[in-house]
Amino acid sequence: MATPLQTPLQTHSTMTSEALVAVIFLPLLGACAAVMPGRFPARLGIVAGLLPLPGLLVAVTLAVWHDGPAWLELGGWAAPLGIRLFVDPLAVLMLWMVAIIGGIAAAHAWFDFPPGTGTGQKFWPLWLLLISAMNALFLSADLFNLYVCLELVTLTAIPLIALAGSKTAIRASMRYLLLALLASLLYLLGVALLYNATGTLDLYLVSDGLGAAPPMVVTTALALISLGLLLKGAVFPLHIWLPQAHASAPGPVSAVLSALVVKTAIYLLYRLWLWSVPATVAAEGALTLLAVLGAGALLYGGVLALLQERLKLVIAYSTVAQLGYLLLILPMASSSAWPIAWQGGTYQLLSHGLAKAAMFLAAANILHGLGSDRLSDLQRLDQRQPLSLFALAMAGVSIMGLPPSGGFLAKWLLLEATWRSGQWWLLAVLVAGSLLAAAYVFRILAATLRRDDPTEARPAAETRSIPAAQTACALLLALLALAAGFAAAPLLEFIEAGTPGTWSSP
Amino acid sequence: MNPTAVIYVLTAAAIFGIGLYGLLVSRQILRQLLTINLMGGGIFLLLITLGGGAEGPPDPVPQAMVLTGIVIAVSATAFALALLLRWQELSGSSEVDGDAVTDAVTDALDDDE
Amino acid sequence: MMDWVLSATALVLLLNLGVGMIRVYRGPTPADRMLAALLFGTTTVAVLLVLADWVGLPALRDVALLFVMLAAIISVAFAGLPTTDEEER
Amino acid sequence: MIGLAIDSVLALGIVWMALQTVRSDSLFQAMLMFIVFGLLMSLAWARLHAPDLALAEAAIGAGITGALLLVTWRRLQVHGPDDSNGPRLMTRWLALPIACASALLVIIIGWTALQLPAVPGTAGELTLQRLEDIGVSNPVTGVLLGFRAYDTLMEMAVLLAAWLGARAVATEFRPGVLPGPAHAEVPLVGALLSLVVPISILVAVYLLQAGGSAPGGAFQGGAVLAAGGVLLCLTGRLEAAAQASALERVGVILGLAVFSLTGLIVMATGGPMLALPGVWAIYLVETALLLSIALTLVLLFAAAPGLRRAP
Repeated sequence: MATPLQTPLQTHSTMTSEALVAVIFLPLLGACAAVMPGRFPARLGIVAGLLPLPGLLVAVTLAVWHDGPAWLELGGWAAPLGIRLFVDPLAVLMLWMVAIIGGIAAAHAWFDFPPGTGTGQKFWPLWLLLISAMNALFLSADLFNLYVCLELVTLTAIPLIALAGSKTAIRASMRYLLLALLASLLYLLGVALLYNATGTLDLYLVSDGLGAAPPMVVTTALALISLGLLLKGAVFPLHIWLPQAHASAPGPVSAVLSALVVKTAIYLLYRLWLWSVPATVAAEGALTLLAVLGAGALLYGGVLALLQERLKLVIAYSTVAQLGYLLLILPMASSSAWPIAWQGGTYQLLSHGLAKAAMFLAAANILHGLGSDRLSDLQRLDQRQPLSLFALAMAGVSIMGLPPSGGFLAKWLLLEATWRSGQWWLLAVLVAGSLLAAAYVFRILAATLRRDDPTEARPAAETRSIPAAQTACALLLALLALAAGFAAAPLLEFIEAGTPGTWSSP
Repeated sequence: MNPTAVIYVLTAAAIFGIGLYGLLVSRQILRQLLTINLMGGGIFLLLITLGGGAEGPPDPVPQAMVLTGIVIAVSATAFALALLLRWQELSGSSEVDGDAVTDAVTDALDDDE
Repeated sequence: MMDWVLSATALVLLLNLGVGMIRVYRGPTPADRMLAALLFGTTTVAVLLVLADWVGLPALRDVALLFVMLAAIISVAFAGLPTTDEEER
Repeated sequence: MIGLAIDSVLALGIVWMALQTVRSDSLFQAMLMFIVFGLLMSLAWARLHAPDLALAEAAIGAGITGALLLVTWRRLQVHGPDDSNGPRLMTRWLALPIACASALLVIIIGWTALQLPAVPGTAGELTLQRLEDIGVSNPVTGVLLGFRAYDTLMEMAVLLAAWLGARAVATEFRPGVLPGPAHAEVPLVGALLSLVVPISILVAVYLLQAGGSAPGGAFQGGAVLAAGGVLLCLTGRLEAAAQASALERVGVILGLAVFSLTGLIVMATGGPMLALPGVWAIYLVETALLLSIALTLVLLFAAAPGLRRAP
């Protein structure tokens, strides 16, 4: 079991802290600029809000790599009094995902939502605000501030879904909104109890007070917070809002929703159970229960993905399934295989994000080009949109977990961890999940390569051409998902350095 | 805990529960929004009462949390109402169709685009 | 003694509010609800003024002031709503 | 003893209103009950020694939210079939188990909360000790613009997101969605407006100014100012416009932009991020916040991208 994080390291050089602040505030100010009328402010906001992020993250990554995790006290007020930002390898990884996936999806969106005009005026401020909100969420170390960030993510993500404008999209947005608000309230109620039990809102200081608080209070508070997060993270059986919402959103929005937005809740579950809750309090049973839900998601999502008739719905149900892996690692937190399990889980977070974003962008191109994303309409795709098909297939390789993709590495590590820790039921679930993934990915590929049935085929006239750059965006993400399988050693080392429970007091 | 605090803690829990019940059983979206606001009110009341509001000025941190929470609640409600208007425009109804559980099953096989 | 008088007054005013609530609840005409709502505004102001002394927070008089202003706005909001049979149920 | 009676009556009133909000058959009645619920909550805040919250609840919770609900209900009536008196329950057979589960949750929450011991050295106690460092004497303002200023900043982003979201889903601009101009103008309205609108500005400025040392602040002030704007919409003095003017856009982002830029400038000059250098900076930021809050709330009420003077 993870030991609580001890007093953290001091803040690094001012340059690092400025980079951390900029990661949150550049997109935020970019959103403000994009609100203003005209093309120039919008373009300025997008470019200045998104383009510098990788550069800033290089600085942050190097600092964390060399000196370990760091705090930044906002306003200069120390922790129980003020709010602080916390950056460690996990947070750095999430920030990179936001920068890369958010950036590439933004490039894809540039064509469908031209900045400064028409729908672009509605789209870009929300998009930039969403990027800023996710960065803020991954860095925040304060339970109440995280509530505000969660609400900001929700209230920017849902209008972006609704921008699709279809009846299905609006209906899905409405349901997502109601359930997300319920989830936030459950979370907030838990936080209210935790504050009164421990006297602090700091994610990493609550652990000190939890040991002394009445067990009933701790159990109720943790249960409420976890329930809220499970609902936000669309973990089986609370996933009911996800498939339609993700499938009906505009392409780049679907990509970011599946790759990043649902992960925010899983990320907070990790933070809560692996960092905040001290080993003396965390019940093995709770972590096992979470893993059982993960197993349920993996199997149920996999089966339903197999039953879908529309490409985007297959991909959306695949998200429900793939999120399951992230919870499966939790019961291994006390075993000797934990570092491997942690590497596997985190790598899954990364590779699924890249692959799923690639799939959604490719699906958006296909939908746009063919006017339909029904599997029965996809035949001869290799002639009509070979590059989109290629992106879809490469991302599918990673989702299935075939070598040499990032997904393969993640699943391999997970298998090794379950093998070593002797959690045989997890092993069985992992294998079943991979088989299901292979089945639904092959089903898509089979549908695209089919060339019989000329009567059913849509006339070629309906095929519209896609800007080459949009195809390139999907390809780039798919290549990254594949490349995550190569040269993974330094990345894995970096992840391992951040394994929860491995830091000792400075 | 003094009796006043006990009264308000129980009130807070009751409002939260009533709101939750209302949210889960209502089919009118507008009413569901009312119930979400009720639940929020319950949490706020709990925060302030536990923060010592019954005896004297309550803990300022929960007060700030509640103030922030009230503004977030009105923001979320306002957006939800705008979305509801749009939903009614498209569907001609201001209700959720069917219930959440059976919907999830039909959605699995449904594509009404 | 003073404290007792204040708290008793607050209680009576609150019970007044309760009676008003019944009228808002039962209706039956919009005018009933409207008048009850106005009564609400006035009584709430009175309760706040009494509470200001009883609880010992002069700032509550500011709240009372705010209520007076909002009551005017709420009346207009109500008046702006057309009387459909909807409300008369 | 009488004190307890007051608390009990207030608590019962609150619970009853909540129950009626959920249970009453007519949706309109449910909304009225919810508004009364907000008024009673405001009294509860007064009773619980939290005048800041009483102000906010009255202005935002009951006032603005109430007006928003009523006007949306009205729009739903105008633009669609009336189903506000249709069946209230989603599925009858689920209602009982859900009621039981909710009741169980109430018991658990109540029981848990009553078990909570007083914890020494909370963040709130620290706040009171260190309040002098901020330079304001109202602890709530100290937390909102000092120790936890970051929350307030993110909350402004949430308010902005709500406006952006409402703008994104509002399909087409529909004139006449605001009630008011359709009715014959009552002679008293003009007089009322010329009285209430200036007063709302005055009260807003007063609340902002008082926020440093007494209950009040940007949020309450902004809501009061917004109430004045809502009144102008209701009486047809302001109309929905299809586009937000440049000035309106500046107004909406003003709070967030001024707040962030002040924080960034302080940081660039060697200070910590989001430490406001002195009371003047707090008032500067608060003024920007107030204007943004008021404008955003009025725009949300109008459910329109922008506003313009009625001809």
